[in-house]
Amino acid sequence: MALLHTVNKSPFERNSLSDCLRRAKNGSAVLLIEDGVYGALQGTSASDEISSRDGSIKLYALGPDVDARGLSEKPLIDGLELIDYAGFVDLVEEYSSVQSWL
Amino acid sequence: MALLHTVNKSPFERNSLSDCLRRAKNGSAVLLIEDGVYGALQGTSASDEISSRDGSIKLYALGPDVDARGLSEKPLIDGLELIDYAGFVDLVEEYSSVQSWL
Amino acid sequence: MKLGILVNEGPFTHQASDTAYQFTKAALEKGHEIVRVFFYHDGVNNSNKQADPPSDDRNLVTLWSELGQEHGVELVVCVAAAMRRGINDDLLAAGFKISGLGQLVEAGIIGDRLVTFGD
Amino acid sequence: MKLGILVNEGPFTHQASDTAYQFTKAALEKGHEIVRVFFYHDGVNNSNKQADPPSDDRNLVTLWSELGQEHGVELVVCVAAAMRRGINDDLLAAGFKISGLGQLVEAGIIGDRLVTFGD
Amino acid sequence: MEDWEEDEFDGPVKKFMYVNRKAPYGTVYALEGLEVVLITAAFDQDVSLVFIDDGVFQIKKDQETSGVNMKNFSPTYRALEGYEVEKVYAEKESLEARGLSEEDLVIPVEILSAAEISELMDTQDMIVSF
Amino acid sequence: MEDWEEDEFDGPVKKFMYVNRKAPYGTVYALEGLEVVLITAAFDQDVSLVFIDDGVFQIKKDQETSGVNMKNFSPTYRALEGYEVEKVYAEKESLEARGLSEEDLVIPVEILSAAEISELMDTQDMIVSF
Repeated sequence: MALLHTVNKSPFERNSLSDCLRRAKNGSAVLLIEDGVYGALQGTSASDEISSRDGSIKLYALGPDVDARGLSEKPLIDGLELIDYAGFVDLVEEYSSVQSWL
Repeated sequence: MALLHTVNKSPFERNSLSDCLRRAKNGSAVLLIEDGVYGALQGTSASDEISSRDGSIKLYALGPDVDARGLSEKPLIDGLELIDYAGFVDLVEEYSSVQSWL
Repeated sequence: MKLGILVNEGPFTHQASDTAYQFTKAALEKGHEIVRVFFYHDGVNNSNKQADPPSDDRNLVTLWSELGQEHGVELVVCVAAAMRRGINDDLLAAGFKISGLGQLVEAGIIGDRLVTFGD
Repeated sequence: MKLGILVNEGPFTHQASDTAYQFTKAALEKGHEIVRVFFYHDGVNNSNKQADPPSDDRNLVTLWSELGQEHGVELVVCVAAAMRRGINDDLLAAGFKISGLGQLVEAGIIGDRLVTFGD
Repeated sequence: MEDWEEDEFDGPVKKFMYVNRKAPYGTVYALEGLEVVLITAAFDQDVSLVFIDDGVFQIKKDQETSGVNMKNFSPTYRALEGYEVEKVYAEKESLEARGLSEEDLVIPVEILSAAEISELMDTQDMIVSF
Repeated sequence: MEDWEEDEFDGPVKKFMYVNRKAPYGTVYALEGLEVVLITAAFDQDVSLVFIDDGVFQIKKDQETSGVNMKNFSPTYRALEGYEVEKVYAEKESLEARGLSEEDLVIPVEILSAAEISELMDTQDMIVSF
């Protein structure tokens, strides 16, 4: 029983990534989608908070959203894995339930 | 030439109040409307930032929005003035231009 | 003072249209001139005459429509934003009209202030 | 796996409907069953057949409509949310139907997972 | 509310958790979310309702909406009991950050810590967040 | 774009500032906001375009949108020059907080400090924020 959390907003605009990280238990997964993928960038004012959970939770970002925003060449935080929509479906199957931090 | 800034989002959800306060010059006015009125509460995790500008900028909140959210009996930050829609119109006239921090 | 009003969100989902309506009404009551209310982005949905909220809730489409007709306020819906969202002349409530983005710019040029309401 | 999908925003303004569509398509391609796609809040605007975006942009209403018809996926628009926003049977694109909120709950009961897309 | 026949449905019972994270009136999510909660209860499901983040403002007492010309729907939360929705929680940390305490609320709720709410979330079949 | 006759309009020239604060693709504001900028320029107004906060992401280079099936509109920013929109600024602090520098951008812009942008804002007739 572990949850998949999705975050779809930029951590520079909203607090939903922080709100999620504060509640996500060890062993759960956080998937960054849409504008949430800005949270995957390394070396920003937001990256320390998410990096600090590396190892205790699994971090994913949706590749098509990373590409759309021109971030494919930028360094992403360590331990984060890029997936596509099919990988998103697999994560939904793998975890017991999904919480969307809208 | 001084601006009227409006903020319509909760400071606990979004960063627009911070974004506004960082740019609002001394002598300008900040009007909290809609969910922005939560920024008017005293004694919250967000109130220090806005309180620190008291005196250098003029702070207003839209009374009807304060009442709708059940905040009329709660202590609001010092120096903040409650206005109605007619007062909002007066502020628009008084300042040279309006920037909405959407 | 001559005011232009920009409404960027539809009715019900965000308070933007409510606030814009109350502001516009207050400005008219104070004797100011409303150059134009321009509906952009999802704001175009404020013109959909089929909106039928529960009877104990406000109907923003009707409120705008009446304000426009009673005070002769121009209510302009952006054509490009409206096409994207499936709003056309058949759906338009009384008092609204569809026109180009130039109408927003013109309101800014003619008006003394432009006030934006959005999400 | 049996999946319920909840779409809470309309087309174009937020990416929610795009992501929900791509997710649903990927799930179908993997052989999963989509119990139902339920459109709530501004999500009801995804069913407006009059949506006419520029020709070089995607048309989400058409995309959902085709997905629904080709794969027999139920596309249900919440009646209460739709009435508020002026969406009725006259505006409904092929493959969509209007029904009650109970259809969302039922999708949650029947499905193995419920995935929400919104703002 | 809508038409449905309670006795039409005879399926399994699942654990549904509704996570309310948004303030009322600024957006419609709180109001339309509440409608989903009431319908779910009518399906005899195991419903939990959680108020976290700005969602705790939904149950702030003294809401007076005549000035904004919107419907005050906060009394509807009192109807939850009649629908046998009894698992209603608010998060301690969210209340404190917003300067609120139990006396500020329009309905009695159980106050849980963030850690306790995370535990509860983990045991749900379906989580829907408004 | 839309139909209008440039020479129909013969009014005063005002200072319009468009403040872009939102990331592209997650919402439509960046795209529809750009359409307003182009129309304003066609009215021969004094247009300034400012990218602050997440708005700086609008002009990130290398946008590749085929995977999300959306239209990549970032090349349109290059058309600004053709419309004689020459006052294009990005905020230093916003870029730095997001790990971006001038080399990351799809168009040349003038980098200003937050204080300088505040000064500029103060001198405008009309400010529209998307």
